Amino acid sequence: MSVNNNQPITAQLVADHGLSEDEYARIVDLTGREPSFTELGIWSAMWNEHCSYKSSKKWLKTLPTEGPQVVYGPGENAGVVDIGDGDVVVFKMESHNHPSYIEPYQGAATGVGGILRDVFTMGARPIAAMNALRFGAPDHPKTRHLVSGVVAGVGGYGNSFGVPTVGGEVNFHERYNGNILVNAFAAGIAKADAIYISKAEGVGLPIVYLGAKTGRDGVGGATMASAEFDESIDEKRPTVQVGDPFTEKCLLEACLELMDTGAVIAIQDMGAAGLTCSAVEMGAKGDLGIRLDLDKVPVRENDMSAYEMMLSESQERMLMVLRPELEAQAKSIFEKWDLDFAIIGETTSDLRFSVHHQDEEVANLPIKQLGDEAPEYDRPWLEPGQHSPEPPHLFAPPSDYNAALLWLVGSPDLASRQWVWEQYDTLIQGNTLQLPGGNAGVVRVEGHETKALAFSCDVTPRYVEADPREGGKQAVAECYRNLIAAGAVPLAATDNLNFGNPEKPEIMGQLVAAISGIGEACEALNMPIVSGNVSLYNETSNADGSGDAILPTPAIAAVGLIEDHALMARMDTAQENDAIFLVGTEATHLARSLYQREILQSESGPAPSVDLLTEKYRGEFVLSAIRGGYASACHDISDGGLAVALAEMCMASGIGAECTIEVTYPHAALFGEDQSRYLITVKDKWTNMFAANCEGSSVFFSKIGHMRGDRLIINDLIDTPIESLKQAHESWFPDFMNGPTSSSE
Amino acid sequence: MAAKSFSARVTVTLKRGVLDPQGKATQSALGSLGFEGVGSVRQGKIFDVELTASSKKGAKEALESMCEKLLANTVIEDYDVVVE
Amino acid sequence: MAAKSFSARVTVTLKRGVLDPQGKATQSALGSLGFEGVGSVRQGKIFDVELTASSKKGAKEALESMCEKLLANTVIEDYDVVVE
Amino acid sequence: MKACVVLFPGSNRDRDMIAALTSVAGEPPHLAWHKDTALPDCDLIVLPGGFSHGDYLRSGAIAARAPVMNAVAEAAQRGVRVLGVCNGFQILTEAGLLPGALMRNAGLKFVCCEVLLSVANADNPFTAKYAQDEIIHCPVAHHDGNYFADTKTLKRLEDNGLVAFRYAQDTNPNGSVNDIAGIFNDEGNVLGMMPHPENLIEPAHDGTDGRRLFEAALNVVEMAA
Ligand SMILES: Nc1ncnc2c1ncn2[C@@H]1O[C@H](COP(=O)(O)OP(=O)(O)O)[C@@H](O)[C@H]1O
Ligand SMILES: [Mg+2]
Repeated sequence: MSVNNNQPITAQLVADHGLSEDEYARIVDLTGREPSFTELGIWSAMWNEHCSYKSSKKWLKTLPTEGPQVVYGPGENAGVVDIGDGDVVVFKMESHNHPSYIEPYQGAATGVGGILRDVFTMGARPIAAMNALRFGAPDHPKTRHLVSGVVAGVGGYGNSFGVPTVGGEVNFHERYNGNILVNAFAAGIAKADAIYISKAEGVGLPIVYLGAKTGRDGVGGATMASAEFDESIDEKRPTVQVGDPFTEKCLLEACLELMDTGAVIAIQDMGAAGLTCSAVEMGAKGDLGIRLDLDKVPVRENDMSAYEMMLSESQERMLMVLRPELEAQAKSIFEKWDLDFAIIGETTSDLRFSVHHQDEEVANLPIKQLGDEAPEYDRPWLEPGQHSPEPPHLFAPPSDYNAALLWLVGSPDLASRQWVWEQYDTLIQGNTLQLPGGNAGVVRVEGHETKALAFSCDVTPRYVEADPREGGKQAVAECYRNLIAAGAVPLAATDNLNFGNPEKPEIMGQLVAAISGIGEACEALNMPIVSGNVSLYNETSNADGSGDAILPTPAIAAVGLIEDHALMARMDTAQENDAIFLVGTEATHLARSLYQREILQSESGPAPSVDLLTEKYRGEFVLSAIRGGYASACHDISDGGLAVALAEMCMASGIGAECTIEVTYPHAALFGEDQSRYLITVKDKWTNMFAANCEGSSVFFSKIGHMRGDRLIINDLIDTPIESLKQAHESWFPDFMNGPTSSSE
Repeated sequence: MAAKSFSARVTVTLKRGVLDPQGKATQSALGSLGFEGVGSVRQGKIFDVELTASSKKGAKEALESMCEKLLANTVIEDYDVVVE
Repeated sequence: MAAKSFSARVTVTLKRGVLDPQGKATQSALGSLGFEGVGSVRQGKIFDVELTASSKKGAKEALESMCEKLLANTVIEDYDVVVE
Repeated sequence: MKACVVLFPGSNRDRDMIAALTSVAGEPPHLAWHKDTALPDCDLIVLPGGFSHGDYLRSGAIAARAPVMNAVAEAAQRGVRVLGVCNGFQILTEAGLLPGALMRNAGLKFVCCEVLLSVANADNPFTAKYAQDEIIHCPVAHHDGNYFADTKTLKRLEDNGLVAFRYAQDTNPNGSVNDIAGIFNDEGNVLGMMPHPENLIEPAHDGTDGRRLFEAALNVVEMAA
């Protein structure tokens, strides 16, 4: 054995496990004695920020999580939402930030693997994936290496597993220089009556280990995910895990086959803190004890200690409670797929978590306390400060509007992401109706004539930085808008809250305010949060001990339902001579816009605010217009404002536009990022009827022009060939990635 | 100093303990093909590099630096350089 | 005959004349990293195999047969077996 | 005519293929498992796309040595039509049922995009429903689609009309020699191709150009709706 279980527990050892003195005192109290070394590992894994949500739990509880459509909200491996006809959609988003910074390919790959497992553990076949990525400044020496590795890793895993990647986000900002974010989303479809959860039921039933063998991968990984980065990063390297998408694909097929036999009572994937977390969770949720015999665990390395086996984060593994009479049948399925199947323990009635290894009981702990009594902190927090309004006249207009627009559409945050998503299989399964690059990814519901699901993920970190509450609202609202613009009814959302060190009151304040904004928006827009993930301590520590936090980044992903995909909307289908309508009013808000950042080189002022009633009202109007068949194309207005949205629509449709808009402050009207606005193109013959509809429902609108020609023309301000816009839009990413290889480390 | 030509082989292998799905798949395929007695297979990479350098030592140093910067992923891989 | 354990390294390289996109890309990446004098890079694979066999010769023969049957694609690759 | 789809662990466009064949033939295909030693009676054997055995050794290498491949080879010998798409093409070359090899894409990256294909030989049971030199569009999605063959083999392919499809109008996504996207064996009853006609079957796929390949291969007379 590499580490003796009788090793004395020193203060240093406790600290190395990321436990505070108070926490340790509580552990001794709950254990009833000093913990053994293995027990210390188990406590630390369960009480880790990553598993216990000890800093965020209090606030997460305030999020709206219920609704008639919600079958299972937070607390399960993934959220489950009813889509009618006996079908449910199962989805979640999760971060793999730190591992991806250390080893971009494998970090991103195993992130995708983990989220796919969360979805199929519940009995759903994954049908769509997205990835939200934030990197440092493009000119930072590490950025290109990280982009290249992360994108290859996301693709490497998802493509081989066989799930279409239908959307995502990529942002660049210097505040991610030392801490990139890799948030992966997956969704699957299942029958409502065939959902599996982790709550064990029944005493004396076999606990079965499924999937790949256990190695020393990522021992201490969950601890790492919650620690700030510092110079000792090199020593943490061996904790990187390698993904095996092939094994995961076999595991998917084997699990779905297994579930069909009725052999599964409860099932849980082994994610962070592997065997420990999954076993404790199954027992604690079911009010049962668990006894494990580690000598039965399939291992791929010699001399593994109990500690290592309990904390290993080897990928592609599951734990389940089996109906014993179906053991032979269950086993034969796993043999068919060449996967391990081993009975490694049983459920008990004594509410103890008892772990045996080489004739020794290496742990015996109260399972409920392990699972449920993790400390919960009400960390001090500071209400974020408010910026005073910055009216448009405070912002310099561009010297050349055409140049400004060209610059914007070719800037790092707005340039086409085709370089990224061409590395992802977007078509596999044959159900993809809208690829990345549109408003939302759209996938047909297999076996259903007309139904489809739309997916989007969004957050604008620069807004959240300026105003965490408005920024949180805006993330939900933009997601809502993207789904609406595809013709989908938003159903529910998942969140991935990426923040800095919560022990700092100002960071905790960002988290608290963002959650409150998210909650408010989800409530108003009827998009309950059904699953999520929190990633804290995203900071790089400096020599003097201070830390630089990332931009606060609460990513939101949501799913919408399209009842009839013949009536969905796209942004690339506008036709020559279609009239263009703006739903919403003239823009005036330039603070925190991309115009401010890219053209004026500054980031200041308040974020644009979202009026949730207006958001909902306009959203419902746009949806009804799409469903009424009026919209030949539709696009929401977001980063870069009206001019960029028009340019995107023209580029996608391959047609120019001639527009006349009302302008009080031209640069604000063109580039302002006021919220809750859409562009809709309408066949010329229906414009009067459409305008009458707008008036009838008293939504603010204006007819701003027509799709025609091969140039984008707006008043006397913009007159640019679509070809030039396309050139700028499409060349930035490949040029950036093909540029001179910088020394990566 | 005049530059000379050298042939070198760089061998990159996975660090001990790192999962090797390639090796695993290959091992089990060998088993299915009826090869017996194969205890383990670990897969690695080689780079055969032709380069000019002022000396053998210089060539080796350059190659080591290439490994650190590009050829090996030192988070999960070890490397070895042999200059002929 | 008692079976003994052997460690072997199988090296698989692309045949001369077969284009090596990975090697070429690596070479150009080395160039952009500022490494000078790299004339060519060819990429190959190794398999470190632990196996039991009755003799060193038997081990080598078994490995050669593994190469023919699986480890190398002899349409485009050559192989070499070294038993320790 | 009846089709049979051969499944390997790691196949992942099998469901797409089954759906396509079902849609064209009006009935689902037979299924065979990589460990099977015999195939059900059928007129078209299809090896679908994916990452069989993770493609860990070389794409298609391990699958090509699966027990079922003896049965596939034997059927091909008898003149049964065999279609390998993407990973299926890689498996057929690794198994020696088609010449050459599929190497890493010249760009070294996985690529999923739409390409244009020209039908290089329409005088074949698989391509009979296309016009000679017709240009169709078709998606690709692969990491190892860079077709390579030695000069002699290449000459034989070209001289005997064994190139089935070529990437057209500068859409070669992987660096394949002579823009080769798909090839026949000498007898013309085995076709391997990198692009995915099974993802181009119904209007929702944004085109139905892939349908005709299956209609021809299955001797479906009527163009199904
Ligand atoms: N990492 C990625 N993977 C897949 N698709 C992406 C990725 N990043 C961006 N996209 C796609 O590119 C398009 C533009 O992204 P973004 O500007 O964030 O969209 P929006 O402003 O509509 O939210 C979207 O369709 C999005 O799904
Ligand atoms: Mg967005």
